[in-house]
Amino acid sequence: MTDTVLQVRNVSKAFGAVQASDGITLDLRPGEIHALIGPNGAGKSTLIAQIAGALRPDAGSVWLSGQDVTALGVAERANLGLARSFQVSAVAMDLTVLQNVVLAACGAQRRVWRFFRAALRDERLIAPARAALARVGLTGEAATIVADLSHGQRRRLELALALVLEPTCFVMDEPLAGLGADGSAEMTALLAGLKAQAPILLVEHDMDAVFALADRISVLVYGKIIATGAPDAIRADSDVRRAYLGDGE
Amino acid sequence: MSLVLLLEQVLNGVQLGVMLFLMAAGLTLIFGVMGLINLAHGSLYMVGAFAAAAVSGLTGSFLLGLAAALAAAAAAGALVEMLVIRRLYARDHLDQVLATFALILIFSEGTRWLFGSFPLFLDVPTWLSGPVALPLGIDYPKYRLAVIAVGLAVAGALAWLIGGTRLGVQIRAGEADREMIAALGVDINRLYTLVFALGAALAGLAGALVGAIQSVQVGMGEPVLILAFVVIVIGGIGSIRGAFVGALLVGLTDTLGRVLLPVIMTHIVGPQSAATVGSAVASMAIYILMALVLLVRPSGLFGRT
Amino acid sequence: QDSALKVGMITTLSGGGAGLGIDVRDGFLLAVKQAGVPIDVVVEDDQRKPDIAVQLADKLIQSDKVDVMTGIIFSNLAMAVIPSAVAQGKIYLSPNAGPSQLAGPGCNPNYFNVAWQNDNLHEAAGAYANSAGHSNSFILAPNYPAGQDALTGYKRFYEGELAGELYTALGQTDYAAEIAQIRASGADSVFFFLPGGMGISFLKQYADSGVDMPVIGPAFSFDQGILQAVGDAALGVRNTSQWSKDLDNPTNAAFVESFQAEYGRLPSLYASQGFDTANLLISAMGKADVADADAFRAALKEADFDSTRGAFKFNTNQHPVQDIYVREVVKEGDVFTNRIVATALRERGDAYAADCPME
Amino acid sequence: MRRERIVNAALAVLLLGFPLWAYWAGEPFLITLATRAAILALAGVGLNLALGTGGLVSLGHAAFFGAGGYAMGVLAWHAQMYAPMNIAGFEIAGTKSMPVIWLVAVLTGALLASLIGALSLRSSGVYFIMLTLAFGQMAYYFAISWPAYGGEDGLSIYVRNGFPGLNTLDPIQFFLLAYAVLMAVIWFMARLQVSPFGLALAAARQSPARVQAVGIGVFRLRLVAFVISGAITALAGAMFADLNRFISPTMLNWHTSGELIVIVVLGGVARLYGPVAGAILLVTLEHVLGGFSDFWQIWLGLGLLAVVLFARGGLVGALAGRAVAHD
Amino acid sequence: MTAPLLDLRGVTALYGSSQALFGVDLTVEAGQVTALMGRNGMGKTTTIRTICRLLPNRAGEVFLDGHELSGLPPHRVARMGVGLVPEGRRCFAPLTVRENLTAAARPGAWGLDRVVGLFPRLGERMAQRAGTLSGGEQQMLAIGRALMTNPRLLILDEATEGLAPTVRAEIWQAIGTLKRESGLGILLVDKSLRELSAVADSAVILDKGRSVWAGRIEELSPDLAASWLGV
Ligand SMILES: Nc1ncnc2c1ncn2[C@@H]1O[C@H](COP(=O)(O)OP(=O)(O)OP(=O)(O)O)[C@@H](O)[C@H]1O
Ligand SMILES: Nc1ncnc2c1ncn2[C@@H]1O[C@H](COP(=O)(O)OP(=O)(O)OP(=O)(O)O)[C@@H](O)[C@H]1O
Ligand SMILES: [Mg+2]
Ligand SMILES: [Mg+2]
Repeated sequence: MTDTVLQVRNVSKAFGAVQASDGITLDLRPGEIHALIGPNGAGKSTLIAQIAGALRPDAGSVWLSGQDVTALGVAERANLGLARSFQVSAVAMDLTVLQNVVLAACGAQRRVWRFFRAALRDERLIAPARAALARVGLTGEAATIVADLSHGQRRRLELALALVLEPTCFVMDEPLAGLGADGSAEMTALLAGLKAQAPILLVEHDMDAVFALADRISVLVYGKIIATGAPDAIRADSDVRRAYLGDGE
Repeated sequence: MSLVLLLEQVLNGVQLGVMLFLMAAGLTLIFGVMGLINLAHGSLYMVGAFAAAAVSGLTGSFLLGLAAALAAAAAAGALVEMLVIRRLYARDHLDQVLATFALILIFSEGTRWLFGSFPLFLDVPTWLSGPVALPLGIDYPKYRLAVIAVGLAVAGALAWLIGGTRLGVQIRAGEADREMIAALGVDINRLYTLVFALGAALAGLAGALVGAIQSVQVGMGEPVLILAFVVIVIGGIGSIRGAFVGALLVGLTDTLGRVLLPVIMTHIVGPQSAATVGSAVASMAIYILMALVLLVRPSGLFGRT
Repeated sequence: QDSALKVGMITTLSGGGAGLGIDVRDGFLLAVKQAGVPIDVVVEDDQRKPDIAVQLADKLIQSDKVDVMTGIIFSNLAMAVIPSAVAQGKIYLSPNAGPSQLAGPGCNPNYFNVAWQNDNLHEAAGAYANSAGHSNSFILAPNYPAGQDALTGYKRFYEGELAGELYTALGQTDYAAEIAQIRASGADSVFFFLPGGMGISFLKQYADSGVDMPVIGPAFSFDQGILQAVGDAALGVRNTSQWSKDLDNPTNAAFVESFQAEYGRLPSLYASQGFDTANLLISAMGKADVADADAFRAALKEADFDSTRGAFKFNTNQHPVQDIYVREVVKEGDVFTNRIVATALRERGDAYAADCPME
Repeated sequence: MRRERIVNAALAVLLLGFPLWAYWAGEPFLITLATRAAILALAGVGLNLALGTGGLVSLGHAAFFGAGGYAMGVLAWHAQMYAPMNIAGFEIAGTKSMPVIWLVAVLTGALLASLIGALSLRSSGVYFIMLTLAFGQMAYYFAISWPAYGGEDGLSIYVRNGFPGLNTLDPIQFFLLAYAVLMAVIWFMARLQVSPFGLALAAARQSPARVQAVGIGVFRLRLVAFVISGAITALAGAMFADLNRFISPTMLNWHTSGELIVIVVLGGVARLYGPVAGAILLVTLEHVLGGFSDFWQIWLGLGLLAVVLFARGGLVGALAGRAVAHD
Repeated sequence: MTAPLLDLRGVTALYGSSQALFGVDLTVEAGQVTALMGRNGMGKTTTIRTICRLLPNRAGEVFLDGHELSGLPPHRVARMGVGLVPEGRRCFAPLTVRENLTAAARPGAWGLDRVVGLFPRLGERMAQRAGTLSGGEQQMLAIGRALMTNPRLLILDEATEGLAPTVRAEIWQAIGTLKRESGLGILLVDKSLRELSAVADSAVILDKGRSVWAGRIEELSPDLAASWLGV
């Protein structure tokens, strides 16, 4: 277990009577895409929120690159290399695409507490921002106000924001949600290339994408991991078929 | 201080609380349903009091005055909703704050223009005036007991309306998603006008009831507005139950603070300045209460997060 | 109209308290009209906000170049405007506010108070309490300087015991807790100073509570403008005032009649003060030119005019020396008004004059 | 944006030109009015950082405005009375020097804002509005019943405080001083808005979760903005007190907070020169309408309503068109 | 030939000043399912919003049973028999399941019992707040809520987004049942062509705010699908 990037140890979280996370243990290793699937309401988003630091677990701990980060907040974990994407796009709607990415660069380079120098004149911020936009194919939209983007473009921006952080791991909540067939295909290709840079913990309901991308899959049901393994093993697992995949697959 | 006096003061606190609830109920209803900060609530309260004073002055009947207060405030509310508020639902709180701040100016000076600058007369009707003897030798004004009764009735009626009727279900559905309830066939504009008029009528009722034992004058709504805000923020904005509990808490804190703090201060700063220091702290007591509640529960006692 | 004397009046004409300013203005303008002398009055509304009042004072002095200023109702506004106005050489005639700071060491040759020093009516109430045989008063006022002064003023002449002394919040509207304390205190009388709406609320609630010990207060809560709103609750209450509608002198009779004819309402205490202020000014105009400041001040100080309140003269600190009466609230037909029942203090100056360096 | 720059320049020139004309025409009172507008604009610029850029609708900025005012009042009063203050056993003399007073005002405002901000910023939306209102009212009631400095009556400072090299009693000199301070602060704000800090603050208004996720602590960000905002408003308060040579608890009343919001929204929320336009408009309206009728506030109210309903983006917005993010 | 249940002719629409629809033609027959297809941002949701009058159309006409809908407020359109299952479910979160269902109920064949018969899971959760339901349950609730208004035309916008495969299968099954048993006209937006093909009778494809293809679903060739839908 020495070379894990992200580790979740025995994490539990209850909302009233609902046990959303029930002693979850899970890890993410360098170079892999680890998919987390499970029925609606299984507790996937809740787990992501606990990994990112937006929710505090009732019990258990979260480790990032060998450091216990359970007590840290969202921003501090981001500074330690955790990049997260949201199930619903969370971007500054009235700013331009470039400003959004530059902002992420500010965060990544700890250049927030500067009050005088114009952010968009600072080459150290602009260069990585443009590079990230180029990778997701948004170079042409750099000056567009985010509110004017289409849904798919916003999902790409979401990804660019994570890229610019140069994280040690990605945690993504349904990055394909709401993308059309073509968009899904593009995004799948992007994600496949991304794992070389940093491993990805991926929550997704699109099984085509999951089986195409994942190196390992964990299945979460009612707050518990019921199976972890290679895609083929998961596809064959009868418990998983009953709880999630159904017989149509 | 004797125990009986203390008990009487607790009763006074409860009574003030119920009065505050009357003032706050309409405000929290409007906020809860429409997500609207209505700073002009105090103005509707004033409209109610003036209408009651004018009509009961003309007819000599307190009950007709109350009816006039309800009608005038509801009409003013409906008018304001249709002309102004309707355009503000989609705006942020800032625009709402400013527009309703402007409405305060218009209502206040408009009322002064109509009724002049001097306070109006509105008094407790004879059949409710004077004290009744309660157990333990407490003499308590009949009228205040009547206000408690009306307050409790309003609380019950609102709880029933919101929780137990189909109209209430639609109101709450509109609160959650205005566009969706319209797309399901509910005339949301009419519903909102109705709710706003109802909230305004409650403000008017409070203005008339409370006006009878206070002064009916321009600007009477403003201290009330702030108090009502404190009440609903403590209770959790939009919650009728929260408004009720918040009102009682504020009423008790204020009354007991006024009574006890000067006594307590005698031991701290000595008798000379105890009265002034105690009263100074007492005037801040409810704000301190509110700050404390919000520090522990950032969205009030019964608020949704 | 070049030779007209220019008066700048800053008073409260909108918002809460506007009624007082309107009465002062109307009383003042009535006197000017009756005298038919060349006086230009520039009236400005301070909205009861000190910063607006200061701004208006600057305007009157710098733009309108007025000779004399007057009009302010509230002490806190007076303190904002008067010290700097008189320092700039303007003559200020106060038709209402008389803060103690301006009566003692802070007195000024350019400052004349035509109404009263703030403590006067409270002192009279204390004196009256003695003569009425009260020996255990419960006293209350809002917790701000004027309120604290009021209780101090009452205690200056009052000789009995205090059953309780209470400060309420400024702007408070519910007095149930205070009334319960009064009832429990075993007092034989209540003195209160609660100006404006606070007094109306207190009196109505007091009357409704069934507590029936006698109440005394300064005229402010029982004056013409406010009485109709208090109604029966005020009937029989004794209050102290330097003026009353039924004061028996020809000036007052003429004033009451002409005011009613002009404006269609009974004059108030404030209207009488505005009227007297204007007449004081007019009397000085007949004796000296305003350009000659010393002579004009001397003419003012003579106070050679017929006051609605009878005998009137200035003390060394240029505050009134006058009689202060006790009035009782009565009903005349449908209208609540006051009737004089006694004189509380005769030729009363004020407690601060000794500290005033002027002679 | 080009258009907005032109509008801004026009406003700056108007605010400077009008009193210069008044000086030439011998109308000192109009200079005083312009000074009032400049100082209120300064307070608005402070509020605008929290309210516009940061999206923190504070109904309690009167507390900072008043704190600045009282910093001036207390220091000058002690100097005027030749009575040193006694703070925890230390004797501190008062002062009549504006730079020192300003420094104290800014520090007082910043301190108070960090206290109120630290407590209020834990909540959001209407709760934030109401918490700031509550803290503001606490300050107000405290000032009313605190007898040492005049309570409700306030304090008069008979002679305006001094500034090295200037005769501050001369209206035009005092105006120029206020104008210079305003322009300096606006310059600072212009830099701030496009700096990483300004960008992050604007983004935190629109999507706090995203700002957290890129490693920027939103609470700290907002707190710093709130403190800067409070400090600037306090500076304006000190100058306002000097303009009137008078302080009173009215400065702390929630109506003052409301008026500051009116200034910002009238002029244009989050626009650099919005508060300048708003202050000019408000002071003009007050002055012009006041002579119009006793009920002029009705017209003021109707005017405000018209701006909110029909001129979104305020005066600057109406003149300069849609706000496009900076640069 | 009788008029179709829903008929759009040359509909255009704007968001503020930016045009989103440039001319959409579309029909839905009673008792049939029409699939509305197109890539992201091509105007599917916008089309649906204009049908429901949540967005006014700039030009063109929308007929329901031969009645023009332009100019009506949304609640009138709903009362004429249009039931909407919106993108993102939009259940009334603070209300219970029962309250969600009764909020807009109108008399007709569909009542609580029949909805529960269709989605037994909702019956088990009648008193639970909608906000705490799982995504799939919320989707069922949104469909049930639309049915409670007893519509003649049911519109489902991305009714299976973010749902687990098992739940998805259940919903497809329910739509099939509805079509067969109730004679409703159904307009359907979904991204899975495979699953759509199994249930829809006809299809309309949108591209950049225009309807570029319409016909029987069987006639939609793989080539066409590839060029318009990118699959
Ligand atoms: N704040 C909350 N309060 C109460 N219950 C909650 C809260 N947040 C989540 N839950 C409950 O916890 C459970 C897990 O929710 P979560 O959002 O993690 O599911 P999920 O696996 O992400 O589902 P989906 O695939 O539908 O997004 C659900 O039953 C949900 O209702
Ligand atoms: N509220 C809005 N304001 C401005 N433009 C909008 C708005 N909503 C959608 N648009 C734009 O209108 C176009 C059509 O959007 P619409 O939501 O109808 O697409 P869709 O086909 O439903 O796509 P998706 O598959 O992503 O749901 C898009 O270009 C989108 O950017
Ligand atoms: Mg989820
Ligand atoms: Mg869509």
